Amino acid sequence: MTPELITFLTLALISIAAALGMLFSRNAVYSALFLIANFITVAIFYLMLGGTFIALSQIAVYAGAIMVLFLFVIMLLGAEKLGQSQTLAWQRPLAILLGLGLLGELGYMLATRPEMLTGGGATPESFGSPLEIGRLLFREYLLPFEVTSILLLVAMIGAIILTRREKTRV
Amino acid sequence: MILSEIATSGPNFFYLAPWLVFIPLIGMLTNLLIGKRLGEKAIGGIASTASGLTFVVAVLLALSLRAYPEGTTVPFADWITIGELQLRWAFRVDTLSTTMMLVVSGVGTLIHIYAIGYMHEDVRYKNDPGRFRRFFVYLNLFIAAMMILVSGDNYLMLFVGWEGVGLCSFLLIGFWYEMDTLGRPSTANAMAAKKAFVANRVGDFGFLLAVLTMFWVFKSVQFTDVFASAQQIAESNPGAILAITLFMLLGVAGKSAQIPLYVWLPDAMAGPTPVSALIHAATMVTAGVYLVARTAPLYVLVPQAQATVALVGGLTALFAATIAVGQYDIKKVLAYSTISQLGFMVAAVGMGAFVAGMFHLITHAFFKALLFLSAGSVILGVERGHHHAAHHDGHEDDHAETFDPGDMRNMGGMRKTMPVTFWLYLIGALALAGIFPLAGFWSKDEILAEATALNFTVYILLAIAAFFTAFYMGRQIWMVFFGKPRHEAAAHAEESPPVMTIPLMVLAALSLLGGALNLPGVETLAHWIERTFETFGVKLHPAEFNLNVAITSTVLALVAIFLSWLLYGRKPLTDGQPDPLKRILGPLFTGMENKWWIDELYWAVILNPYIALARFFADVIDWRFWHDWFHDTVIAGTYQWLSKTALNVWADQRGIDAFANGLGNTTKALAQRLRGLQTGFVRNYALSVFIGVIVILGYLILQ
Amino acid sequence: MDSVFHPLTLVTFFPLLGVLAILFVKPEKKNAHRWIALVTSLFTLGISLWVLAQFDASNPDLQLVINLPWIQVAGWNIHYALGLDGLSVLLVMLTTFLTPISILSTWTAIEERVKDFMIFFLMLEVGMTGVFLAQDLFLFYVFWEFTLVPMYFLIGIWGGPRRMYAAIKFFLYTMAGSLLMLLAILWLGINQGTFNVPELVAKGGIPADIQMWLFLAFATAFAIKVPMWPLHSWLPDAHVEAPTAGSVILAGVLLKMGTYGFVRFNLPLFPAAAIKAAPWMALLAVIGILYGAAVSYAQRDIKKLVAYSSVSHLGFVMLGLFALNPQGIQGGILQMINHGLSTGALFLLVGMVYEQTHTRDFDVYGGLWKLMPVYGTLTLIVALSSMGLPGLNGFVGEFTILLGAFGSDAIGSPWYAGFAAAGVILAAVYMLYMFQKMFLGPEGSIVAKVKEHGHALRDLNAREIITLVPLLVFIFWIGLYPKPFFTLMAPAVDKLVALLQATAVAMH
Amino acid sequence: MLPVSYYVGLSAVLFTIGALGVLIRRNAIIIFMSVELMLNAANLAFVAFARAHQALSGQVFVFFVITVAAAEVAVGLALIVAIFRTKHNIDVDQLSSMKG
Repeated sequence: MTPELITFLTLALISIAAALGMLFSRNAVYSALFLIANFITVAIFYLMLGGTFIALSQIAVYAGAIMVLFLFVIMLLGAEKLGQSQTLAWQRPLAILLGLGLLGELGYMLATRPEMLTGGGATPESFGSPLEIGRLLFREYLLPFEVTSILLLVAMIGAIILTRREKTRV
Repeated sequence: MILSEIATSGPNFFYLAPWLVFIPLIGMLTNLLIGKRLGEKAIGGIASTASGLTFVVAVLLALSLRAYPEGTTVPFADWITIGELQLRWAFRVDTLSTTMMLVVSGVGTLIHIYAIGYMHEDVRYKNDPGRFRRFFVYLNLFIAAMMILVSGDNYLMLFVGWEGVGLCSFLLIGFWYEMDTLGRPSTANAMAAKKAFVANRVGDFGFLLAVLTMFWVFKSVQFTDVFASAQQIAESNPGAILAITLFMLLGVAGKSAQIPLYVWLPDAMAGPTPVSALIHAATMVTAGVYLVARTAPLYVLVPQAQATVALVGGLTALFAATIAVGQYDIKKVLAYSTISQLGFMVAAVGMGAFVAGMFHLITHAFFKALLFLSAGSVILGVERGHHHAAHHDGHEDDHAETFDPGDMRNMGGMRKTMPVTFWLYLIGALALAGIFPLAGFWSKDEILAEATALNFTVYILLAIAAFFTAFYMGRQIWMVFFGKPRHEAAAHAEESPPVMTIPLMVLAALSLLGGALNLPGVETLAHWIERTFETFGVKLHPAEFNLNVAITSTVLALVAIFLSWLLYGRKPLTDGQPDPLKRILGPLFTGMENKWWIDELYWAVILNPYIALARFFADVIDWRFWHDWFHDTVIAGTYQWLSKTALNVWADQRGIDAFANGLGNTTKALAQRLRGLQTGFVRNYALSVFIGVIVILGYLILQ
Repeated sequence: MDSVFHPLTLVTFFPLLGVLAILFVKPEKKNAHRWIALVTSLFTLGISLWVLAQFDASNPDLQLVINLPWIQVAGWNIHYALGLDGLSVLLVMLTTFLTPISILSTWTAIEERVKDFMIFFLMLEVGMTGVFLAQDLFLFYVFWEFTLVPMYFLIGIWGGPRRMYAAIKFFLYTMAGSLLMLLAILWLGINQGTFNVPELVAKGGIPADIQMWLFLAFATAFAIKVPMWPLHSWLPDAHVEAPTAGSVILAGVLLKMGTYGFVRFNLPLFPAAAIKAAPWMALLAVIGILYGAAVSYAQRDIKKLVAYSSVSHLGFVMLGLFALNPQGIQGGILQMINHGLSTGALFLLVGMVYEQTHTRDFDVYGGLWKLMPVYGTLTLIVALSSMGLPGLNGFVGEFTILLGAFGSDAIGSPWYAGFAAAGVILAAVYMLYMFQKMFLGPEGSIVAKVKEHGHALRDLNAREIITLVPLLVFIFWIGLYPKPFFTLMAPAVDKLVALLQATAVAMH
Repeated sequence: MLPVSYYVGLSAVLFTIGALGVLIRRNAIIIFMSVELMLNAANLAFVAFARAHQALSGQVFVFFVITVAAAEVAVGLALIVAIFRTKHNIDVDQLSSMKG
């Protein structure tokens, strides 16, 4: 057992536990907190895989901004818990069955096609550094990058318009 | 082609020719634009000055012609230039045109001055003093148009003036457009104006055809070009010249009020009296005479045309004279007399006695203007008397209701109330009647003398007409000035102010002495005008004084006057008494009184049918048949039938619809079953997506 | 970029800039819309003057040509081709000149949906200018049909009580005629391999019998637009129902598109057919002149009278064009301008009094001259111009047309011109009738009726006089000194006549 | 480094959990969070493969996914807020007005 493997297994365990915690929490606030934990573990995985910049983005954007937004909305709506409802009770077992099916399929694929999963050797020091990513973003992916800025602008305007209260009504 | 370039020595004012038109136009624009702020005196002054200056220019041109008698053309600007059509604004100055300029601007100026006094009162009687300015604007415009007419160097420019004066005539006849001649609200004056314009337009139509023919025959409508090749064309294409001259006769008939288009002139008396004098007696109506004289080089080539023109003139002279006998309105008598005298002139220029015609044109301008203006003075005098009487008697309610100040039956004995006017009128009447030695005697006699030599039929017609002339003038004098007043208005009539009578005196002097212009043996005018005709190669018939003719016509005139004395002078008319002539002539007199029903005839034969035809075209053919029936019923209806019945019911509903409906119904049934899938629960949808993912993954694995 | 700033492109499409500006202004700001439209149209007028300055009058060929490939699919050889020559230069000027005047006339007359009105009006100007400039048959057809749309709405939205009927009739009538023309255009494009007009003219060589069919197809479209008797039935409806500015443009420019079509396409493209058809076209023209004049006289509605007078006047234009000699064609083209000025002014004048009285029935009018002296005088001048008084513009056109027709070899007989000249008498009859009914005589009942509503009839105000004065200037200018106008078109007309004469010689 | 399959396996597990969340939970916000989890799982696979193939493009893609996710969250949450305003509920089972 290498230290790397130990770290991986520990973090994987935490990560899965957090995901399951999110799935089963009754209170939406807890779900959100579990999800943050999951995101942080995933960020550490990124670091292990050489994605320094991505890891930082993950922490800042996902764990920071996005989840804070979730929490805000949950608090704002006061909708931590929902009442009882039996509308689609039959879907739960079916869903679990299907989930297991999916896992089975994926596991089968992992097991049967090792050729696509060969690990790479050592990587240069600069791999995944902000410098490299930046070079790629501003050269090869300049247009998509700019498009994302417009996308964000549009999303912002959309969000404002959707949540704006009609003055005349209230 | 310019006939002769402007010479280099001697007094030469030819370059002033364009100012003949510009001066009156400047006067007109001044009054039009700033006249609102000026008083009546200033307005009248400006207009009269403009007219007077025009006269001065005309005199200067005449002086220049003494040095250069062959005349000249003064080009001003290009007008219409297309291919062979080369028209320009250019002024023809020669003895013939200058004679007309002198008459028009000379008489015109006197009438301008007279009008200052006349219109001052007229606009007040008719309660619209603001209209004073309008009158002088029109009058100056008229002078300008008339100058274009007489000074143009081509037929089309002449036509511009020709229609221009027609327009002024229209405007001035309709000057009091909201009333009739008695001042009652009516469209009568407006109708008279329209009648004049339309009758003139008929003549213009003839003129236009003449010009069109001329262009394609001569390839030019310029006087000098046309006359230069006239001889040559007459040999190769005599029919064309006959056509041109006859078409032109129609124009002459319109403008100079000859049969068959004379009917507008009597109605034109609806205009204020100075207008009747200036336009409808002295100047505009003589344009036709000028036109024939101008076109002499063509007329002399076609004797048939000459004979026709002379005959039309002679018949008109006689016909109008008979009608004049039966009229009661002082101006109507003069109007028919004008038509008759125009007939004399047209007959004269028609048969080739161009100098005699022009001579009579000039003298007629003097004495007819005098007569009309004096008649205006009489009418205003009666009007004043009427006001006076109405105020005295205090019955103002019947004032201006049906009282006609121009009706001779309301007059009588005015020799005493209006002495100056009486004497002036008498001079005019004697001149018109052709009594020795007044102007009318010389000119009329010259025509008659020429007629005996050139066309005896016409001589007979004219001689009878001359007899009638003396008779109706005698009748008028006796009725108006002698006897006792038949209406209190005539009894209280007042003399006119000097601003009116002084121009009259000048005209009277001219009527007395005008004969001196062309005395037999001296023949100043003949030698003057001859030069122009010689330039164009027209040999004038040498005028001879014919003593027999002179004595015959004088005797006829005296007999006529004596007859009129017998009927009207010896035993003056009393109020309400029918005309004594009626007893003698019976139905003939009724015919004269009713103008031989020519107006009614025209209405029945031309106007009413045209109106009916126009209505028929408009209402039945164009609207009900073509617009409503053909378009809306046939085209639109067929389309609607096609779309609604044929296509909609048969093809569409029973064919295509049935198929389409079946298709729709099947789809609907199918949809009814499929809609169950759409539960509306988002998680259901997610589930189906998830199933899809698993199935696809499974497929990929098993592949 | 050169194509965008090409003078002809600019003069054609500049009004769209105004449309764009109007789109950005709220509908309530009526005055802003009016000003934008007016300023735009004045700018367009300025551009057209600039174009005029670049135009070389002595050159008989097309000038300022722009020719760019447009639709080049499957052997279709369609170009965006604009050009200017002596036949069209005056009509372009007339269009850009009448548009601002019409817009000015709507200042108080149009109060509803001003924004839409101005948009349609400026679009109409684009279409009209395009029609006169297009040198590609297909492009021409596009512009030709494009003018229908704004006019349809102008009549249909702002018109009188029967506006929908009139608008639909106008649309369908002209559309139906245009379809035949479209077929002929397609035939030409396919068989001659080009839609370019000068190229088609240069190529020639269409067999005589086919020429006649193509001539008729084009002539149908144009004759409806002119309108020639007996295809005039849409005109009174459209004129009576259209708002004043619409009538002005309709009479002033749209009708000229028909007569222009004859000069631009029928004569040079199918010269042999034109020579053969000339007597028949002249016959229809003369019937139109007399019939239009007679029917005018019998109208009780002022606008209808003016509308029918257009039938008569356009008859003169057609007569002149089919004289096929320089005098006739030049007179015809000048008469198009004259009719645009005189009849345009008449419609403006009728609209001005209608705004106050809300009736066009003759019988209630009378004696207006006393109350409205300026209005009366201006109407008189315009009416005189319309009836062809020498010294005013109408006469110059009518005289040259009659002169051309009288001696025309193609028409072959002076009788046509003789009868047409009688139309001059009839014109005086109906015009004076109108003038007398409205202005002379005692006061009509409308005067009292307007007074009952609390405001007396007023004379023209400064804006209305400004609207009319430019027209009057040209009425006098053309009447007294038409030389500059003839000079502009003479070389192009001479070239056309030379072509026709060559054809005539070849035919004999 | 560890074999990529480890990471991919973890990614698969996380993805399945996320998918189950979408299918099982009724709370719209939690569904939304589950979607984020699925995105995250996918990102993890991306980064792992990027490392395995020495291709930095994978990381760039993750960057874009994060950006899009941010936009999506902003709009999605706004939608939830808007729905809550009108329905006063964020139970997706109560929202079935689109039923056919």
